[in-house]
Amino acid sequence: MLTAQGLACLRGDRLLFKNVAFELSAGGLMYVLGENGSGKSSLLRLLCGLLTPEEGAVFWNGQAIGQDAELYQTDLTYIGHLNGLKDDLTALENLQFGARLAGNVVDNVAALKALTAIGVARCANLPVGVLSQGQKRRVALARLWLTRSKLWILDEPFAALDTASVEVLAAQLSAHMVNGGMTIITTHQDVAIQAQSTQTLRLSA
Amino acid sequence: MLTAQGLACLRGDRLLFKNVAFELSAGGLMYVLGENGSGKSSLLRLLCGLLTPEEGAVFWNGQAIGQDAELYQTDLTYIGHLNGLKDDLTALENLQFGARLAGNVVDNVAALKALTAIGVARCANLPVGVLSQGQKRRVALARLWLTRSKLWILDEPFAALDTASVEVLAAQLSAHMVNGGMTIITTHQDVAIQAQSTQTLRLSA
Amino acid sequence: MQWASWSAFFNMGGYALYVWVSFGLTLLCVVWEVLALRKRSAQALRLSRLLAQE
Amino acid sequence: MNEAWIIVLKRDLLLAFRRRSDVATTLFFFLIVSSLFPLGIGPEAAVLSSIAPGVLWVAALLAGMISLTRLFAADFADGSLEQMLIAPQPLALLVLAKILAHWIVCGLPVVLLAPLIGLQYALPNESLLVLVWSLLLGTPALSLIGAIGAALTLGVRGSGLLVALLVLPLYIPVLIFGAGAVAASQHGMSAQAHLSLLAACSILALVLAPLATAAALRISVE
Amino acid sequence: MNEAWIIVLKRDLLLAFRRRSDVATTLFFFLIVSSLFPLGIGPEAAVLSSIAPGVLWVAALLAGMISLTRLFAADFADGSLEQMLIAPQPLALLVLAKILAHWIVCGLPVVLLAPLIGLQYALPNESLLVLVWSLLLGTPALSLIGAIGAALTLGVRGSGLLVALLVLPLYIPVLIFGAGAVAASQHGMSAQAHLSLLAACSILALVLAPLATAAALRISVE
Amino acid sequence: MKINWFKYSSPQTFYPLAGKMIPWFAWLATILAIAGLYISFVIAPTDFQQGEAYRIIFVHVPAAWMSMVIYIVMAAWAGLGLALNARLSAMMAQALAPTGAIFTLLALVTGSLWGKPMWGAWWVWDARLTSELILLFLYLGFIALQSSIDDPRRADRAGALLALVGVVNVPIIYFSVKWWNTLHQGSSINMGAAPKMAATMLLGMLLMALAFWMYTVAVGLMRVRCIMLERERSADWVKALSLGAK
Ligand code: HEM
Ligand SMILES: Nc1ncnc2c1ncn2[C@@H]1O[C@H](COP(=O)(O)OP(=O)(O)OP(=O)(O)O)[C@@H](O)[C@H]1O
Ligand SMILES: Nc1ncnc2c1ncn2[C@@H]1O[C@H](COP(=O)(O)OP(=O)(O)OP(=O)(O)O)[C@@H](O)[C@H]1O
Ligand SMILES: [Mg+2]
Ligand SMILES: [Mg+2]
Repeated sequence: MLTAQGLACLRGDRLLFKNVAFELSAGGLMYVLGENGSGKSSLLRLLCGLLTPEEGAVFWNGQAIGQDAELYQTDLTYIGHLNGLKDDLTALENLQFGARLAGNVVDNVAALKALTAIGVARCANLPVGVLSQGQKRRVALARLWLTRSKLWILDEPFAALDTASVEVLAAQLSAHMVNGGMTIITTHQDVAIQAQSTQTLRLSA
Repeated sequence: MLTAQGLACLRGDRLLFKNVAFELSAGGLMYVLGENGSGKSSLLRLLCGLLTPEEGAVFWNGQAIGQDAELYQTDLTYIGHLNGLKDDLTALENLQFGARLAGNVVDNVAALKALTAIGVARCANLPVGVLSQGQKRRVALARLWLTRSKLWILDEPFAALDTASVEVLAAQLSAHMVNGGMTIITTHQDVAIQAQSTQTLRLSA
Repeated sequence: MQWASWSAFFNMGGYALYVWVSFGLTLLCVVWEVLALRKRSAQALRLSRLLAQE
Repeated sequence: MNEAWIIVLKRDLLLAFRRRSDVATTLFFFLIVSSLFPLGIGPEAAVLSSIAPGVLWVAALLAGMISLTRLFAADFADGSLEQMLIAPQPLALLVLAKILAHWIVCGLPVVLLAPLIGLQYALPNESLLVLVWSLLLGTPALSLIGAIGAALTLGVRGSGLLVALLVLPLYIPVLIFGAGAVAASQHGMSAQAHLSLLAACSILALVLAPLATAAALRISVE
Repeated sequence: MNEAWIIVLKRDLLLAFRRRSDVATTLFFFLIVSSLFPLGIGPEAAVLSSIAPGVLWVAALLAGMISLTRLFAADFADGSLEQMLIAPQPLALLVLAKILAHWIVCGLPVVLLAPLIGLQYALPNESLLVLVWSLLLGTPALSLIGAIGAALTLGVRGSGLLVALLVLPLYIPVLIFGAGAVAASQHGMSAQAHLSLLAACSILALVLAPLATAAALRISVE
Repeated sequence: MKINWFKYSSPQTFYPLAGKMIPWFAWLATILAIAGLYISFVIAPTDFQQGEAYRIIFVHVPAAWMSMVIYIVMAAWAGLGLALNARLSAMMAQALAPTGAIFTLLALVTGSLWGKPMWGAWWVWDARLTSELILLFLYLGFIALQSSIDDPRRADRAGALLALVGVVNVPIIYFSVKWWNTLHQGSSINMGAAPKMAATMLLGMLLMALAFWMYTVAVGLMRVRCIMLERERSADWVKALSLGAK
């Protein structure tokens, strides 16, 4: 269970938000909505431990996330605005290294299956640098088919995807929640995702 | 008037498309649609003269675009996947440099007005590096309020924008077409844009 | 004829090491280049055969 | 003044000013390289001053090159380069502006700092003057030639070292004439001939390099 | 073996070997830089061999440093760095793996090639041996210290200037001991003391640098 | 629409043609080399100054000559490719570079092997030696640049541009290096001091140089065939060819 208490975030001399609090339990989905620049990405990075909150704290199963960072990070998959892919490695290699770094054991077959699931199997052996914007994004998202972590934090996963891929991804997210996973997501698009419980956090600039 | 004849594009050893031909006249809007990786961005770069077509040619007012490149480029505004912004310069500086490079005379007031129009006036004096994804995109798009060129070529301008900004941008595009401008656009989202004539080019992977 | 005997020939007036290494190295480069190219060509053909059979 | 090349020049200078650390790194590098030899070789003035022209010139050359590897890389990555390519202005002119900015930021400080280091090497006064002149005439050629290499290796992995591999051999004439000028003045000869040759190199580079660089950029962005 | 640091090491090595020319490029760069000095200074063997320690060490430093300044820049720009930061493994270990990969690709080849270039500079045999030892002991320190600088100068913060000025001087002791070791052996003295100091530098750097680098990375990414 | 015949059909038609030419050049090279070696080891007399070591000249000089000739030819092909957008020319340039680099390396190594007994040093910073070393760097730069660009079209054009820039610079480099060496105290031994070459020696060197030249043509054609196969991997004619080759 992920709990946030009285979070405040200061960027430069701007207070992006304060007193943000929520609780997300197994099977729960949380949308973080708001205009551009309202602090959605900052909140997500804060929940990952990439940023330190100005005030407040984040707890994972009752324990502050900074306390046993490795434990929390095993349970966490974060995909931000940036894809985290190396232009010179192939899609397959990128996916494998990415997943292994996050602690998942992944062989060639599993990785290829993930790429197939999101429809970029044809690009498996191309260096990522030559792929199109949307294909790159899909290679990054393929990690969601390999990870076994409970909490997924996704920053605008649908941006740059074509409509077919949006549906595939939405289905995978729904499946994750059915299996008791949790997802925190930001998006500017309307996409239907099933979850055991859904909540919305709206940030205003 | 922009005319394309028998365009073919080869990337690596893949033929992305061939025999692409169209005509776009004043007040016309053209959507380029297709899945991720079908070659939309490549087509747009080809129309800008950034890529050389494997076969075929592009004509601006009856003249091949390579023939008098400067003439064509005066009439052209292209905004691609990349924003073309410098992280270390402020939004205002970036906008001014960008517009002036494209041959528009721009003072502080005009630039600030453009930033206001697309709703990032508050960030005018922040270095672009600290802005959010959507804000960066908006700073790049603000050039559309400053340019006087006839032909706009935009690669997924709506990606990462919040709904309010999408509407503002759509309105600006509509106004451009009303004034006899032309726009070529790729997008994965459904956005209503008015134009004197609308056509769709669909690329299949 | 310059050489009194084969051993005189191989001895190269005491400069055997330098002379023979020079010529030997040249020969080695030539042979290596030709063999490497043969291998490269065969490999390219094998690969496109795989592609063709796909 | 709204000519595109002035815009580019201004922008690059402003950027350099914002990122002062890059400039400092170049200068610092020049200082380290040229101070190392006195430390390693010992304080004999005769030996030091005999190697001074070569060491100072090589140090200047390397310092310029280190920063050069990134001349177009950032523009390429963030998309500004595309915009320059489709600007309604001759690309070669814009390229020249970028090179000029690079020289002002990385070349000029080295030229100004060099006499100070020359003193450390016990160079006589007239040689110091020749040193400054030679650097002033020669470093533009270095920036110009280097730009070709930077443009060719754009977007290529390991491009830093590759630029060096491509560009350093082409630098050799400039190095020889430059160091030669200083050495000649040390031996009481006239440095005139060397300096003229340096200037000739720079002028030739000025004519050819922007065109070659522009062509290379078009190739790299494809 | 699925430890995260091995993954990082493997990935970086793969990235380097993807273009086999990368390693070769380091070598040629080293070769070219060390050929520049004779061109600037002149062909007399006696002078050349007296500057050889300095030249070879500076060339090694450069070969490492050019690529080092960008050690984390690419990871930062493409988001891999974020992923390393939230990997369930100590960051310092991952950082160490990255540094190790860098050293294997850029440091080791230089160590192995150095004696050949020493020959061109007419270094005596025992000095060649000392040269190899000094590079072997010293270059890891260069990579480690450089990593701190590379991490600190990431991102947009303007603090880079100060940092560059703080980190670069740390190179100086390594260079002095390294070049000193070779020079000592040239003059028939024992290089033992210098080599021990070099090793000490490397060990100190090994202990402190990964931690400092990890901390710097966390700050840069915030 | 105009179809560039040269651009599209050339590799396909050139591949078998090159295949037919290779044996001819290979045989020519072998015969010339045998004749050249016969002259260099059997007919040519011992040099009274340098003893037998001078026989290195029969590989050293031809290799040095070829290293320079190949660079010029390579640049010419590259320039042609850039000007006409002809892929075959660019491939020829790419095919020649490694052979040129090998000859340069051979000239350097055999020169060193000659220098050790003659001068007592493996290396001196003489003008000619130095400019040959720089030539090696130029070759390596060309090869490294081409091999680090994935897209063949871009690699061709980037390489061509570099080769052309190099051609402008080679004479400048050559003369500057020469001047550099004469200005500083010259090296104590002058290579030109070799005795007036007898006609037989000249003949031997010429024969060997011709043999190297024919060899270069043969190897260049072999390599260009490999490059065609690799680049046109998915083209129909290559597929048909590879199936036919069993
Ligand atoms: C690493 C060492 C050496 C290198 C790189 C080298 C390079 C060259 C080159 C590039 C040429 C052709 C120059 C031209 O035709 O203009 C050449 C020719 C020649 N070299 Fe060397 N050389 C080396 C060592 C030596 C040594 C040690 C000797 C003899 C003591 C020697 C004797 C000659 C002679 C006799 C020629 C023919 C001269 C002529 O055709 O005018 N070289 N060498
Ligand atoms: N060297 C190469 N080898 C093979 N394929 C390549 C190469 N370079 C580019 N491609 C392919 O070209 C296509 C580029 O497509 P482009 O970027 O134009 O797509 P797009 O339609 O804009 O897609 P998106 O919607 O994702 O932006 C990709 O499918 C990519 O895989
Ligand atoms: N140093 C700073 N000074 C002032 N404001 C800053 C600074 N750093 C960041 N900001 C502001 O913080 C906000 C960052 O927002 P964030 O990236 O979290 O937005 P977001 O909600 O994800 O937006 P988007 O939908 O565009 O991705 C921006 O408004 C930015 O202007
Ligand atoms: Mg965001
Ligand atoms: Mg696209």
